Amino acid sequence: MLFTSLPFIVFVAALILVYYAFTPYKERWALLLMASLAFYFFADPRYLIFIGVTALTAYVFAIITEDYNAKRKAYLKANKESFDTDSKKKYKNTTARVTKLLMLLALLINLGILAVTKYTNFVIDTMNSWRTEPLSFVNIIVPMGISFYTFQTVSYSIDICRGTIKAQRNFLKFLLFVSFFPQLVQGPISRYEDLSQTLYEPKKFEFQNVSYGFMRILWGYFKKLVVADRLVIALKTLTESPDEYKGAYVFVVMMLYAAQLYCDFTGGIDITIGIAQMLGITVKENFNLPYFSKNIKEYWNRWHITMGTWFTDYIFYPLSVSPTMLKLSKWSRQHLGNAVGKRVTVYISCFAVWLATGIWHGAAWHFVVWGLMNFVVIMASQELEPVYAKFHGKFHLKEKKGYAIFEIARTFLLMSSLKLFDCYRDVGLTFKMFGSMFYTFNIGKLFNGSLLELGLTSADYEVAAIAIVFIFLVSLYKALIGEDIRVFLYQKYPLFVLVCVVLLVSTLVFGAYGAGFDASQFIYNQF
Amino acid sequence: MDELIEILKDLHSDVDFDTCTTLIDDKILDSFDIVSIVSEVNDRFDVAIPAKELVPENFNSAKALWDLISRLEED
Amino acid sequence: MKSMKELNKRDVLLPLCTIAGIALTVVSLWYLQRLLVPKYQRGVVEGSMIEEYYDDEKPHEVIFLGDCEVYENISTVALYRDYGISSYIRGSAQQLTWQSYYLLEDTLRYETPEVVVFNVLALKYGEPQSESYNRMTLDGMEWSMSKWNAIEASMTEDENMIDYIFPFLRYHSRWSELTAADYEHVMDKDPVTINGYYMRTDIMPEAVFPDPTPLVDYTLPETSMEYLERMAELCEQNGIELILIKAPTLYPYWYEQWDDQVRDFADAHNLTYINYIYLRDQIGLDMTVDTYDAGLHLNLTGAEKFADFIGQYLTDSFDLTDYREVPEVARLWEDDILFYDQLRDAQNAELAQYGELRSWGANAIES
Amino acid sequence: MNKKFLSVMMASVMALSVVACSGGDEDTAPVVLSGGQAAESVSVEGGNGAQYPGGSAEASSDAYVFTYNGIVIEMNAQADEIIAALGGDPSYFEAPSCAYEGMDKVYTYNSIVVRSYTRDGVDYIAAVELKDDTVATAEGIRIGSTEEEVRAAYGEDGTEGASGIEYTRGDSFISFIFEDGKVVAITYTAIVG
Repeated sequence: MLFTSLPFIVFVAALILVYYAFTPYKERWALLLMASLAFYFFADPRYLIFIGVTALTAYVFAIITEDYNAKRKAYLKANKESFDTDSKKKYKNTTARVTKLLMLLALLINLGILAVTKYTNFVIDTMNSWRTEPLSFVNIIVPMGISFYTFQTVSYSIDICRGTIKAQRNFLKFLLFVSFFPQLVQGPISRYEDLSQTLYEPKKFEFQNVSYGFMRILWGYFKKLVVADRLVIALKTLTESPDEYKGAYVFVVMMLYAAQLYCDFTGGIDITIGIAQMLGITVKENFNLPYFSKNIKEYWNRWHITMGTWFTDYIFYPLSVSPTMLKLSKWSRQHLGNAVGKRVTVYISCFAVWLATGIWHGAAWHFVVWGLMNFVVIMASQELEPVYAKFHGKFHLKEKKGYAIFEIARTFLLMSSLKLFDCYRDVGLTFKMFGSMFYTFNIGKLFNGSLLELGLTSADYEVAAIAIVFIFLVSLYKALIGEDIRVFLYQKYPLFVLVCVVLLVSTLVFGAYGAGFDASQFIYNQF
Repeated sequence: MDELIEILKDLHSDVDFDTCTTLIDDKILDSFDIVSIVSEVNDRFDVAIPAKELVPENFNSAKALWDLISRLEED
Repeated sequence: MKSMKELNKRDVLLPLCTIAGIALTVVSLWYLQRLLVPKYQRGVVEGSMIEEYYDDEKPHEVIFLGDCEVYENISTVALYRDYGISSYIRGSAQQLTWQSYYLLEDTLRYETPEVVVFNVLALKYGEPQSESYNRMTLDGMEWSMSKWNAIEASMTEDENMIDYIFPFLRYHSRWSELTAADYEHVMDKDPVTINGYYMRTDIMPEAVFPDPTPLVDYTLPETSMEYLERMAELCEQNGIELILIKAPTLYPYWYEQWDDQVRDFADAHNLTYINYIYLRDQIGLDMTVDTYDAGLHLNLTGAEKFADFIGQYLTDSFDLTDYREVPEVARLWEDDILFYDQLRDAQNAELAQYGELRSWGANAIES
Repeated sequence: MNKKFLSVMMASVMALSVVACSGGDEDTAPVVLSGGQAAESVSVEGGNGAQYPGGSAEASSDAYVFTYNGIVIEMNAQADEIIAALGGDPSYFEAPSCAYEGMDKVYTYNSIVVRSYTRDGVDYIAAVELKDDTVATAEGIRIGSTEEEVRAAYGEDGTEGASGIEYTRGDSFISFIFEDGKVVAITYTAIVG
């Protein structure tokens, strides 16, 4: 189900009404669970089996692990005297090993389901490229949001193994954590320790919370409907006939897609977090003004944050601090010199992270290459840092205000170029199109009215441009003042209401929806 | 402790690690730095910091990091 | 203490502003909806026809149902002027049989006529045809179960009920193509018909029509015949005489096989069916002067001749009131006659000046 | 073990990406934009109520086509080029539909009649009728052929009507009218979605 579909909007409105008007405070989580299961059921009843199995696996293994650990610990405590330091260590190690084994088993099952549903056809397709007799594709359903909820359960299982969280003993409550419906469409990937704080005992009705949430939802719809769904029309035209639209058009694609993806993705997250906030639940932020980043690393700390931290916490760190890697690091420093040796582990871990990130984004090679390109760019900028430092030592550009803007623009252009993989969806083609920007000179074409033949009228471009400027100004406010503009507006409540009305009405009028505009799917829908 | 500060200084010579308590929160140390620190600490103190300890609370200040190392040494 | 007071002030302010915000939203959306829906005032005026009925205060003893074969071919004013018949044409572009049925239901909510005349051409359509025609017929209907059912029966695959309930949702993207007429007619619209009759005074002689395409199957669709059946039942229940007619125009082609089926239906249900194609001479139609679009539809002279012919039949066959003798109704009709004559004179003046109509018809379609 | 695993993985990834790159060109045009999810087809017109669903210009490849004097006539294909190519001096008739929602045009040639319809200002082929036995369908059926010949050429899976049979393929259908077991009329008709 899409955020922009009418049934979804009605569903959420009805839920909020029932939630506050007819549901006792203590039972509100149960209503959320029912709503989430209903959401899934109406999308496709078979999805329930998948999400149920995944949740049950993580739930059961967590309890077994925790009970086992508690029992071992209690035994150790009770028989303190009979252990010396060595045997105590040994006993503890056995506990840790079994715990780890249990975790791996849980991960195997849940990541296995994800792998089979999402990647079987990808593997077959890849194999077919060298097989003489092509294998036929299998018809597997890909449950909505499987990547999101699988990652949530994986982090839960790992955290249980690490002992940093307490297991949820109520299966239904745990199921709610896994299936909480607003985040099944586009994320974010919540951690149990974060979400559980408000999920089971949400805040009571608070006017401010509900107002903030409501405005946030409107803001999300505004971005999505007025900008993203409008620009997607021109983007489709441009990317479906790459031979026709080369050179300067590729730059147009870059710019349009940067705006489209940003509005679509952050808009979706706004809707998710807004709904949660209206329900009194706090969901972690997923974006922090990514286009104001001054370098790639910073960009990835600000874009799709919950995914980035997930990969850092559960792949990058464990891999780089694993005994094997530490040994490797030591060895390479001894044999390859300090400068190279220090980098080896980081490089390998980072490579693994970006490979995984690429694959996570979609079962296709262009995503893998996209991920690895990110790896290359990050490593390159890491390596160039000393060069930069030298440069800045000489020229003192860094203190100049304009330099920050240059850095922001550079990062934005770099990241937008990488996004071309997602536009053209083919590795070879993407390189070809990117190259054409430099050898096909047709800038003049952009000004002879050909942009009006992409499916958008000049009025469409005007509306999108005004909306983008508006979105930029709101972002700028946050960047400069350091505070959400809602805080300011809420203090002047009549203004707050007025802004809501303007947002609602202008989204309804200027939104690209309904006959003439088929609502396009959210980008991260089947991730 | 001094040795630890030395490790940190190697990474960022321009930071006052004795007083700073927001190394992570202010994004002074990034994930690459943390991995470097872990591997240096492993070398010099023979202490393996497991992944589960790689949380902001343990890396926000040199003091916190030192406490972590001491705690792990005891185990 | 001061903060306490402020808190109280805010306690009042918040709900008050919220309610004001909701009210503001509703009012602006209501206004914008009126602004954004197409006005059908010039050129394509067919979308205005259905709603004009509700403004007419006169009683109507004869109701015509059907597509352009009724609303362009029968002069309601001629029927009144010559026979005192007060009639209304509930016609619309490509009105489908179920739409005619529900329009009849809708009409019965306001009055019960003596005679209902249904033009049979639309029987050939068994399925919804196009959204734009649907809109022109359905948007103008007042809300009732009949409208709901009419929409349900008419929607093409890509249409939604919600878009009919809130036409705003369907027309919002017109914001970039609004014309002066849209702003001018937000609140009230000019009449485009006289009791449902759409006048044209220009002349284009009837052409030679291409031969009809033979069909594999001449059976009229079940759906439309079913609604015809329901129409007959509804008329019977309400003591209304239902008359089936085929207008005297030759294109689109009306196959003999269809004619036979309608005749059989009329016989079986004891109804009158008159195919005026066979009566063109008796009507006195001269298709070199009585049509404005090469024979597809009649112009004013044709529509008056046809009205005269039908009027004679209606007067002879049924006991209809001569409303010329009913002062309060006659007074209202006088206004219509005035408008009718003015419209005719205006069109004729344009014809004299330019040789063609510029403010009506295809030339008046603004982009 | 980790290291070995990684290097194997790295090598295979590189190998595969080369495969993927070289195979890239055959994978024709990218179809969708947003994520792994197919975006619905987006039709563009703002629409003031006068919007037609579809009205696609391309005939599906397997649809029946008719060839007249070497000119291929496809249903739902743009009409102006075909009419120009057919040349000659057909007798012409046009009929606006109610409320000017389009214009139906009829071109009558010696042996065929071509009809077109209008969508958004563009004419498309609506139908072709075969008038005499000097022309035949691509499958060799002409006026005067027998019902058996039609069934032999087109199969048994047509839709039977009281006076003939219809075969649908792609976005058009062909219909044959029989009288006394002989074909008396042949028409190709576009299915306008």
